[in-house]
Amino acid sequence: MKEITEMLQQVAARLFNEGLEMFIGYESGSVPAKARPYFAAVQGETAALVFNPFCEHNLAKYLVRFPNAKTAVVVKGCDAGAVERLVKERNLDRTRITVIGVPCGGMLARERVLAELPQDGKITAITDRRDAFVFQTSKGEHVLEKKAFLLAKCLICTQNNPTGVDLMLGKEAPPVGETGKDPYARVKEISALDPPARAAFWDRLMDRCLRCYACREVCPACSCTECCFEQAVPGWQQGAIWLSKAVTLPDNLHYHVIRAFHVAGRCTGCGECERVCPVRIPLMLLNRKLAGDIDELYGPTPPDVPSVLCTYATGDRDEFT
Amino acid sequence: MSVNESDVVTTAEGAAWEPKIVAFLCNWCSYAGADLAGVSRIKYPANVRIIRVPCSSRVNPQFVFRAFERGADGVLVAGCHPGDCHYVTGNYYTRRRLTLFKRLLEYVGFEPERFIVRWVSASEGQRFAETVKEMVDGLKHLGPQKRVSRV
Amino acid sequence: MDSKIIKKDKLLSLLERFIAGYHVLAPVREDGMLVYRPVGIPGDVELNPGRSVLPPKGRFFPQTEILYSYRIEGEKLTLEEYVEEARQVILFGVHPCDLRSFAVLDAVFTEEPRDAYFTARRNNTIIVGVSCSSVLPECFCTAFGISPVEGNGADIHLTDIGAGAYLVEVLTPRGKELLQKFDSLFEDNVAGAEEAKRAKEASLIKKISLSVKVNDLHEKMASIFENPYWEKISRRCLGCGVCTYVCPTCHCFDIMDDGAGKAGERFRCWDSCLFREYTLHTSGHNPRHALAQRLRNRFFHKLSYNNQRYNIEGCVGCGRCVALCPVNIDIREVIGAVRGLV
Amino acid sequence: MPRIGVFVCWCGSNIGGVLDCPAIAQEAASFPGVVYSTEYKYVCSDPGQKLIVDAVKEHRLERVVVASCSPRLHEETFRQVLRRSGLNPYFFEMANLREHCSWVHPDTTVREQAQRKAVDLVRRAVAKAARLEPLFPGKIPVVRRCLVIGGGIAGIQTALDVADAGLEVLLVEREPTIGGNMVKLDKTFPTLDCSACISTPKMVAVAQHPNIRLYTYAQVEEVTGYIGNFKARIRQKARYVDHSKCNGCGTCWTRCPVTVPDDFNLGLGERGAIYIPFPQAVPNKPVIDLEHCRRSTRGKCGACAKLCPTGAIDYEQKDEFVDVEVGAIIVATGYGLFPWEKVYGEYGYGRFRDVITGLMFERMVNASGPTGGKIQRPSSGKEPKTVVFIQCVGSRDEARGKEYCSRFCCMYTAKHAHQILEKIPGSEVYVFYIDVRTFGKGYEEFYRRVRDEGAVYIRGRVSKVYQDGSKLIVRGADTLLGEQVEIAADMVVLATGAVPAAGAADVARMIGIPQDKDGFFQEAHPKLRPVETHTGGVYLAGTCQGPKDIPDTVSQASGAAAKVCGLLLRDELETNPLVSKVNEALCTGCLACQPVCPYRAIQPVTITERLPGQPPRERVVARVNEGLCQGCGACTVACRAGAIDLKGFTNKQLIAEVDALCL
Amino acid sequence: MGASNPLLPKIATVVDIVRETGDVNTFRVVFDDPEEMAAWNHRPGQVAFLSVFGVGEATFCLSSSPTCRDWLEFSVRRAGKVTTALHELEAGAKIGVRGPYGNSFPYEAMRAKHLLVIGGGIGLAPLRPLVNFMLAPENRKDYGKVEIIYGGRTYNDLCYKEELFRTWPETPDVAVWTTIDVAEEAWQGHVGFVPAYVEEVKPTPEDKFVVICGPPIMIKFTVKALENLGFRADQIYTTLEMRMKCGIGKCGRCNVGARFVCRDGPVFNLTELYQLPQEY
Repeated sequence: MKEITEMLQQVAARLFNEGLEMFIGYESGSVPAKARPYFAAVQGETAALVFNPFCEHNLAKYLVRFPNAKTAVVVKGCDAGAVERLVKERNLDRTRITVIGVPCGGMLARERVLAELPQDGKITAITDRRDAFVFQTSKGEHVLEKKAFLLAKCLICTQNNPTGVDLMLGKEAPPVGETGKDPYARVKEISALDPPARAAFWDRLMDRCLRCYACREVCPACSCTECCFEQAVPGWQQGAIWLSKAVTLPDNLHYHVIRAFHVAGRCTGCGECERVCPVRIPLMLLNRKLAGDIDELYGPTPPDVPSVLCTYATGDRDEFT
Repeated sequence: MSVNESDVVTTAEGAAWEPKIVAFLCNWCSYAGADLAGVSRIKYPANVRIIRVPCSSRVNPQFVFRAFERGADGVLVAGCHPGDCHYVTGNYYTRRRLTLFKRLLEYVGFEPERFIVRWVSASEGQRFAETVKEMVDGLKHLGPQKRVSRV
Repeated sequence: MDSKIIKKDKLLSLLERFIAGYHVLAPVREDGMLVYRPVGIPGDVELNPGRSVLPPKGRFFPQTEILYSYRIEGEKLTLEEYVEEARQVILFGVHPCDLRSFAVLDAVFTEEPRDAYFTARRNNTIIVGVSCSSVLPECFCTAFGISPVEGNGADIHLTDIGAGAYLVEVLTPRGKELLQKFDSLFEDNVAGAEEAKRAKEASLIKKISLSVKVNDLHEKMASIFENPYWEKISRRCLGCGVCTYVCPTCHCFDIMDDGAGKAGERFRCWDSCLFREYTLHTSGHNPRHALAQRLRNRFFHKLSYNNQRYNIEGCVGCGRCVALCPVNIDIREVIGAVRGLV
Repeated sequence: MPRIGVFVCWCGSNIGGVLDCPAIAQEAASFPGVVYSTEYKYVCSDPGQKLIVDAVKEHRLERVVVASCSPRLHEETFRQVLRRSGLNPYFFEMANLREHCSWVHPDTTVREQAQRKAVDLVRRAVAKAARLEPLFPGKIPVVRRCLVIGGGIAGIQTALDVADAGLEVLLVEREPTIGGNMVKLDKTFPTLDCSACISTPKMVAVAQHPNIRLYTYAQVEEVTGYIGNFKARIRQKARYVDHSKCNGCGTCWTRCPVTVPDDFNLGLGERGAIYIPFPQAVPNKPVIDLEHCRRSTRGKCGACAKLCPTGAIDYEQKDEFVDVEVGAIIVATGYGLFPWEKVYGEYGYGRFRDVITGLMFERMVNASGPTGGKIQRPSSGKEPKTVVFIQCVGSRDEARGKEYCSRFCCMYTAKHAHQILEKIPGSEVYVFYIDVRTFGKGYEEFYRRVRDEGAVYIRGRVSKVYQDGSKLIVRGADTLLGEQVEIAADMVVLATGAVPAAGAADVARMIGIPQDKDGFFQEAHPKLRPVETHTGGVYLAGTCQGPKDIPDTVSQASGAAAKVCGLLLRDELETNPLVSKVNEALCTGCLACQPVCPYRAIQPVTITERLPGQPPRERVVARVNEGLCQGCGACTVACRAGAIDLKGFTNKQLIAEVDALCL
Repeated sequence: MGASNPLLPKIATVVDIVRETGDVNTFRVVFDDPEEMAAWNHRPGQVAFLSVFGVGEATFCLSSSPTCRDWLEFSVRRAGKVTTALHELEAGAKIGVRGPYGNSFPYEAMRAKHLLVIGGGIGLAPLRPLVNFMLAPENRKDYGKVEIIYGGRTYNDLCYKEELFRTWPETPDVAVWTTIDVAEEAWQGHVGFVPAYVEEVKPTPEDKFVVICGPPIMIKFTVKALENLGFRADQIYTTLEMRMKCGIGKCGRCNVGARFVCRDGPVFNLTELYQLPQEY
């Protein structure tokens, strides 16, 4: 990991020499085993850049905040699609962005890692040993098997090396995901329940939703200037109010079902929505359901079409006859 | 399908509960089909309330959810048969959107009978009437939709 | 006031009796998270809970609450208030930081003119505090002079003093009245309990991140308002409402109408100062249009304005926002940065 | 809330006999915004309309709701009433109490439910009315030129009518000559006048008309724009003969060394590689069929070029494109014949040379046709004595053909029978039919005459035709007598049904007009708007809309011409105000709306946006061309941000309708 | 809760609607309960909430004088959801009213002093109660001269025309200067922006308070003009507009720094404003 971190710092320094205005990467967090988005605006700020298995954030959406600056961004395999999506939908001017790819050996579940490491041990180095991460701490060396410590989304990952990048750092990472894992296994389990049981499953989760909108704010597919759920200035959109601000089960379900529908075919599967949810609603179960259905019904969408819902085939499956 | 005595849900006042269906019908085919049912004096249950839209592709899934939130027991969307859209391609988009949406609704726990999409042409008054009958029967079996009703 | 001891099994009996006679809200575990829920079975309750994902403030200030309904009949317009249910509520298992947060909320809601809804719920709730048994990495209550074992603000306070025993401190007449009914469950011999509590306090405080100090914060906040620091820290901020919704002292709300035509309801619901439309005027003018302004306002509210206005700190050091911020915006770092004048 | 007036109509006893209209009106009076509510026997009648006009004045009504019949019937009527009342006509909403309530719930057992439903329907209409906004049609200038696609009799007639009205016409025909199917016919039923004699003068008139520009051997490739302002691209296929030089002397086509089966004569005759389709072709100048031209197949010949006195032959000619602007389009692409060879095994799948189609018979019996008018068996050239006609080949056959009746086959078969009996003394004619349909003027009389002349009509289907020596054995059933019939025939003529002309689907897609389930173009209303399409400015003439005989075709062609004249003789057009509109502040420019628009009405534009605290920024947003938009609203759902809304069916209105119905 | 619930509006009836300009109406409102009407007391500069049930609640400054005991007046510009709904009401409609909230112009400190009123467009609405309070016969002797400088975009955008052109000018010791931004055919008066007009009129700062309200840009340049004329910041008062939901210092959103506009405002003098963050 040290190697990639150093490369990142060097690349950033070089890009600033070439006129870069903003470098979006990661720095170490304020608590152990945590990283966070980092924004270097000048040459002197590049030394804080890191890359380690806690860099789970998808940084792509931050690009939208710098519409006029020459910006570089660090992407993992699962983030690259987000840049592509944002470019495709004209949120970004690709020509002013340098996309820097990093090979990803999978991201670790922080809670599990902390439980494994000695409480007061300070992490000094992390090395990726293909099927395990080796942690050097002030209390010694610890080997964390990936199978046991990776985030669930990494265990079904098939794209841990980013594509479409301008610059790829380091060597291509070996596959992380376990082969033969069905990404839709949980979706299928839920689908197999009878309707009342499905309703109960979702009601319990949706009842928890705070409508803090973290899932939306972090989502690279939720790129509307103003979300339809809170068009605040009256008169805009002729005053249609889609959703009550009241936090009730019907409204929460409405919000999540429609959000999932709005990102249908556009979700890049980065899983950020699920990560940021403070009340642990497994939101990817909604996105994955749609992804599965789209795959089953319509297959891949041609690259020149904005999304699966912006096209059709006369022979599409008809479940309404 | 018939409703057994024991299945009849009653309201607090003791009257037999009747499901409420909101129907979005496209102006050119399905609304005309419902008109034809009228012209042909084809009887069907009085549970359906129709909203006219120019094309089934105007039906935002959020309208469907809205209806459930406001206490509808079932929602029907009807449009021209694929290929016959007055606006050439509108119902092809409807088909994609609402196929995914219906599957999603069912996935989050709605019974399939709650949300129905049908193709009803201007000449299919009978089919419209039958669709309503079927829906009413289905909904009577399910009982009132209380889950997302804010009423 | 007075102290007693209760054994763990008896504590469960006590809870059982609470449940029989009151509406009991208590921390339970749900999908690995701690949440306050109405409970029906004592065994569901976490007796040494740790940090709940949402603070218990929702008992007094629910996320969504109907204020009143309206009805128009002919020329007549009538309003009907929503009235809190008569049955008393026991809010069980509140940690000292959250107990302090009630005082912070009280300052806002019971300042004249009092908020009728908050006050009614507050008056109708008996609070059972519980000392912390563990410290999480984000905890820093001591910075605000809170002890993890003191029950200020509770009617009754429990401290696990080991060996299956809890020290019960009865702190208010209301607490006393409540426990009187269940006298048989307690033991009066409290010898050694106070010492055990102090020892616990000492060991907990040792673990709390003591680097956070706020003594010179107020003066320094004033001088740092116009500092590029706020723009820098806001770069990673998502502008979501996590920190405000999990904050035990955040009290902002919106008031909206629901219903069309002749009848409907007016309700209020939590709002967040980080949301763009929070201060957005109809004209499109937004006094805090930039995320940096909004984030700065939040930190100023917590660390300066609240104290200026109500003479009580707006932060209780519960660490929820630190733990749950998706991009690790850490109020302790902000305090540190301000004190070091960035 | 605007002041709303509600008018509940009894429609005599149609509504009033089932629903309690006064009670509905009374309940409606309590709906939000309603300041006046009444009922009346017939609101659509003159006094009923006056009731509205007066109430608008007296009660200062700002919105009007009529609860009566289907808006498909009377919406426009009442909009005009509002206009007369001084209100914006779009301040009107209807509740459909007749078709959707009283007529379908007439039973006394459901009276109460029906009444409740009626009240709900009125509440919905009131809720929408309260949110209606004034709409104003836009004005667009009109290009006074008409494009006619297809040069058959429909296209010819319509072009002549429009041109005679003083408007410019572009007539595009894909074959080398205009005339279509009609000029291939010999005589027309029931009057037996010579088809060519009545159609060729019209063809000549087209060619000579100062207002008509004729493009033969050409195709419309692309149509954009909207009513009054279409842009079309015409591909002029290379003829390899420069028609500006050619004087039509005929030397070339009589001396071409190549012979090719002649498609004008349906393969019954031959032509050269340079040819005119038939002697009276318009234009009367040849084209070269390069596929068969010896110069191109063998690399040497050039006979025509050597012979041509004017040097008109140009082997290097390329397809050319002409871009035109027109205000209206008349589609007259005609019909083709049902491809019976593919499905009808019992008639031999086309293997028997003596099984021919009605149109082949027309060419055969035509004096200028390949046989010079002699009826002969294609297999032997001998005169047939026994001829069997089989009706409804492809028509009225749901299983293998088309469900519909092709309308003209009964009559042309009767005419063919007559021609056989007339031209071949002693001949026998048998006609297998399902029903004989003779609805036109003089048709029944003609049919009787043919039967009187000796044609034997057998009601029943033919189950098999097979070759037995030189004879074709036709085996069928006589369902009237209930017995098997077997006829040894010399020739079998099939009355093949009509289907849309090849390429109709491409035309539909190109112009953006729907086809019905059989592929014929869909008219805007089967009864009241039979020559219009749902796309403004596009009209239909002739068999492209559905099978019809010549008089009907010509009538429709003149009808379409009248519509076009009505349109193009105006200076400006009013646009439909029920169109989509983009709120640019909300639009993110993702353009998810663009591909879903069937009318290509949405285009990206770059705007400069100024937001507080940020420098002005250029960005792309979607914009709707109101002239192109037809108001389907598909884009409004594609737009996640809700930045596009459809006027007259806004999100706000629809949400209010849902809410009102669920109350 | 009943009477002790400050969030519960009192039912009132719109008794009259005066069309001031194309998008401003003045609503005259009377509580249905005469006791409520009698108990109502507000000070010049205070605000109240009006409710259109089913639509929502919004804050408006009272534009009637505290000395008027028979009704309340609110001048409302049609802009958002609630204001649009208010504009669609007709006389007789039922609405909800709660308040009054906030501080007021320092009318006590203003005793024996002169007053300069500077308004632009609907900005005159919060100043009008102060003017009419001072001009009320029972108070007139307590106050000095009243000078009013008022401008609008066009003649049609001027509010309270009856008072502006008749009542006030005809009152002794009151001077009114009116201006419009762009020349109009029928307009005989001054043409130009308010700040420039202030410079022309040259009011003197001695023994005087200034109250000013209007579009932010007008306030900004008028204050510059006043400072050039020798006015001190603590002489100049204005009233802030912020989004509010509760009016009683609970809902949080109207804070400017540690101050809540609903409780500590809406009236501030410039000295105070200069100490607050520029977040209003």
